[in-house]
Amino acid sequence: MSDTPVITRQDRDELRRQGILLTSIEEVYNWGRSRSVWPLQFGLACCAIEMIAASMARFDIARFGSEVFRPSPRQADLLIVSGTVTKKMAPQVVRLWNQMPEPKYCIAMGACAISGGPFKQGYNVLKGIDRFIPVDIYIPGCPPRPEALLHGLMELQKKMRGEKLTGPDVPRNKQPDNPCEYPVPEFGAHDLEPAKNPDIWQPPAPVRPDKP
Amino acid sequence: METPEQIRDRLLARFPGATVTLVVNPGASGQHSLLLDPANARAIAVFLRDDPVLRLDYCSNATGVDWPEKEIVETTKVSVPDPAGGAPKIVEQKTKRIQPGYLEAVYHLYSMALKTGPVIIRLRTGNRTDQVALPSLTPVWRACEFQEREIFDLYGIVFTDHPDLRRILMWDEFKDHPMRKDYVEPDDYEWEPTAHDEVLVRAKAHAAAAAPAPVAPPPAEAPQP
Amino acid sequence: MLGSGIIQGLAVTAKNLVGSFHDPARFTTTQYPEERTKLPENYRNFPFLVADAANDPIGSLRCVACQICEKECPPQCIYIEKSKDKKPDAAGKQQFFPAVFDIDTSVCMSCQICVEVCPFDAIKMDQVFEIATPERFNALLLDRGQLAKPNTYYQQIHPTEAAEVDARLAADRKAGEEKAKAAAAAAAAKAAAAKAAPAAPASTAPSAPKSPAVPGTEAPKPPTTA
Amino acid sequence: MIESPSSPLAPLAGAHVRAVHDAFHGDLLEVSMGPHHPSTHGVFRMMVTLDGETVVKLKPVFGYLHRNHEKLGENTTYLGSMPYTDRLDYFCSMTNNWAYALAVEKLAGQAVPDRAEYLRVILAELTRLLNHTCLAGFLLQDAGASGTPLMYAFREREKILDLFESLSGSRMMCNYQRFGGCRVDPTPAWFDAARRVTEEYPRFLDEYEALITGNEILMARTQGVGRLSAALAVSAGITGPMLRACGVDYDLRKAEPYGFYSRFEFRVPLGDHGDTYDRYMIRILEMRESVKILQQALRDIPAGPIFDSKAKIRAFRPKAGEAYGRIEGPKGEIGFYLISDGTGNPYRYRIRPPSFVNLTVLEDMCLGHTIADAVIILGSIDIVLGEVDR
Repeated sequence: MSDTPVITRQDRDELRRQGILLTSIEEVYNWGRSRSVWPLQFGLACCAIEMIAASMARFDIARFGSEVFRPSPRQADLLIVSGTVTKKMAPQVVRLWNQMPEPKYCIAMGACAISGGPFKQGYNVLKGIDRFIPVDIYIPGCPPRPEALLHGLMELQKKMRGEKLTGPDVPRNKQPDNPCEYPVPEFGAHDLEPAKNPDIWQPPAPVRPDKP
Repeated sequence: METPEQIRDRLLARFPGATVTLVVNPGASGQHSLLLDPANARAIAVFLRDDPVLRLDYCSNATGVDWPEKEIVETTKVSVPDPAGGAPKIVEQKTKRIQPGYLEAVYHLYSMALKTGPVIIRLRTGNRTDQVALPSLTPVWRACEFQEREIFDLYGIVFTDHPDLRRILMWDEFKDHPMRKDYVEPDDYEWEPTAHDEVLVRAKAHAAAAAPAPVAPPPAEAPQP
Repeated sequence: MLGSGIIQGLAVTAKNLVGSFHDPARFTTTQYPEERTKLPENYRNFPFLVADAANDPIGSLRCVACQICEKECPPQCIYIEKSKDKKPDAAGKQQFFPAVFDIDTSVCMSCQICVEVCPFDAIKMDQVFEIATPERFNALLLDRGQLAKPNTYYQQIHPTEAAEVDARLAADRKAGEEKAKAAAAAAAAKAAAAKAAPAAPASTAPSAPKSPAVPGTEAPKPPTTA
Repeated sequence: MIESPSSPLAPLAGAHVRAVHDAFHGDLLEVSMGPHHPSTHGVFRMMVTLDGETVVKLKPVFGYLHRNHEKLGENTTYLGSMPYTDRLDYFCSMTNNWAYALAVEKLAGQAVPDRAEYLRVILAELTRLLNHTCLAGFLLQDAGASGTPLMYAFREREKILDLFESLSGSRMMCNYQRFGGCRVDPTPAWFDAARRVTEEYPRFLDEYEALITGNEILMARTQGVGRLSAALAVSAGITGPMLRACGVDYDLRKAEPYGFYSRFEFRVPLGDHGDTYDRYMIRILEMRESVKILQQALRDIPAGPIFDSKAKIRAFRPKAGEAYGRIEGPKGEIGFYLISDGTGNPYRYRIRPPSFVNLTVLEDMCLGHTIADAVIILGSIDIVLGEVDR
């Protein structure tokens, strides 16, 4: 299959305007997936309350097809890391992530899940869940409003709709070297061992223009 | 309700061998406390709980405090040597002494029956390394059960006769006592976008620790910019 | 009767279900992307920097890089670098400005302490919350350019507060100008006195009335020392 | 396949089940519930030893949300800890703020203006409404009433959160109290909105009670489940609605009236069985009392400053000393123990977390009950992990 499709998205949109519905398996597949993202019922801290609020009547995440919070990771597509991940909790989060079937996605909700947030100086706080599992969407805020979570979910849906079924830029879950299982850290004498997964956590060096 | 002084006097009368010291709180709250000696602490606690006047049946808060060893340079300004007949002179005398460190357990006691309180009692360990045992007050007040476990976890005070003394907040394999003042945090620093001075220092230290060979020369220079 | 409690409960549910079709009080859902709840004026999410001129936000920041917010920020998510040179602020006063002003939104906890401690009303809380992003390392650090927003925007999102701030700033500016004027007058009087002194020590009194004419030329000078 | 071994007339099915049970009896099963478990209210973990379905041993495991709050508090300024207290018990940021402000005010000997005291009472009682409402929803969720009661609870929660948001700027993390007063003066429109919410709240409570209180399933699940004796409750330092459900009359608002609580007329509801149903009912009754306090406070609030003019926001350095301040939070007694050494940071910053201490008796309450009851007993304690683990 060539990289440049014969019929582009613009063509398709134009045809749709003319009343001809043309679609591809890819589009139908992604449409179906993106509109029934089942999150894992998994709350960690303060943001979890806003996540629950998002699933309640006022914000109603059901309008996005994501109201089915699954208690079991085996039935979930989306891990919303909602709150501070402590070092004591990190192995469990990675284990849950490993148990989720591909294709799976991860939203880091709130400052703590992204980087440790306000608690980042704490000795038991993991400075960002992306040290151990790949994160698709980051929602900053402390905590983000439920609307912000919905916005993050829409961003995720957008990302899912843009995914290719074939070709070199297929999503993570279709890449041949995708590790379905990520290494679970273990409790050490002073810290987690390892403290990060270097395969997915490659931060840039902190730089300051004048003082390198 | 009795003042801490009255309680102290009564305790001293009741427990002749015990040492009970009043620790004066200079702050605005005026919550003075009683320092008990560990040997008699359990008996005194039972007395405080059952005494009909005090009836301190409720231990609200139990916590640890770390007082590390510190060098105190005392400038005793008030030393007033009186030259014979002359006006008193104020001379500054500097005395250096090392105050030994200790760990402290503080209990805030109230009476639910009489709705009075607080009576604050403190226990101190011998030092911060090997004499860290204190009698557990969990048999007296069940409320101390988890709080003493927490003190054990975070401060390293070993409570003898505690029914279930394990780490509570950190994992069992953990070795340190993180709430102590001299606790060194693990180096899990990789990246932080705000380039504060301490951030850069830590980044440098982390890079040095992560890759000792190539970054070995730079740590020689002072990291503080 | 056994079961009456359950039936009663079901009646409540039924009432709410039916009610949600005609009673707006019972229909609570906000259809978010299309319909938005009006954010209250006080709502805060992340800080932004107030700029006086809408056409040149970075150049007209109120911030004078005093770094108080950086020190007070509980999670240490602000990073400021003071400029080496000074430039005039809105009042024409020579001030430092932030050469670098970064806020790490991946750490910020929206506590508003930076706003409270800022003596210059230069940092305020923004209300934009739709900032979810797939980017980790580049998108979450807001720099000076992203943070600078004009005062008109501030007036738009926090109208009451902005009006107070504007009034206060105007009053301050006026007081400052008057003070500067007075200081200039005093300085001029002194200068005139000094000038007059060597010439004719006795004629200091006549030279004093001359001074009010001078400030116009000398006014910009005193504030540089302030 | 289970077949009755002899004639169908004999009542043997039961005997057969009995035999199967006896064969397994004595084999204890250890189950780890949590830290990821839908009914543990966050990342709480219980190591439960079961005999059949009966709990014979239960050990709570903490620390999965240990965010080192106390260490951070010792490394930051007095003011800097205030937003962190919001994140302790993230349902009740206003009362956490108040407890901390109270402790610091005790430490520094600061006065609070009258209007601020009234505001604190108003906000604390709104928080109590909010917390108890959510608890009632979550408790029912734990009992198996999936969704519906929680939806009702969160519908009301949003109304109170709107009040908090329009006042303090944030739905959950209010960061509103300051040492010596409050941060923002509410507008008359805010008071109108607060009055409206207060007026409507009894209607919601009636609706909620009609929905669930008389429900036979709820009664069967909760009455007589998780009994706690008054003596044990006092010894174990249980506070808040849990203590009062055992019949112990100890409410700090009455016992040690902080703020302006002595000015308001309200009653302290007490239970007499100390079981899960009592704990649920105490909260419903407390909400009705809170509405009464709110009505009085909103009626009587005086005009005036909300912040003590002598108080300092920046460079706040109380002189050396220590103070323990506590208030009656919605979950129980929340206290702050501060030691100052005269610098800008507290030397020791300790939080007395109510739900952490309340968990002391979890095992005592669960023993002999089934594992499903353990879930609902845990729900009735009303824990929030941010506060349990800090």
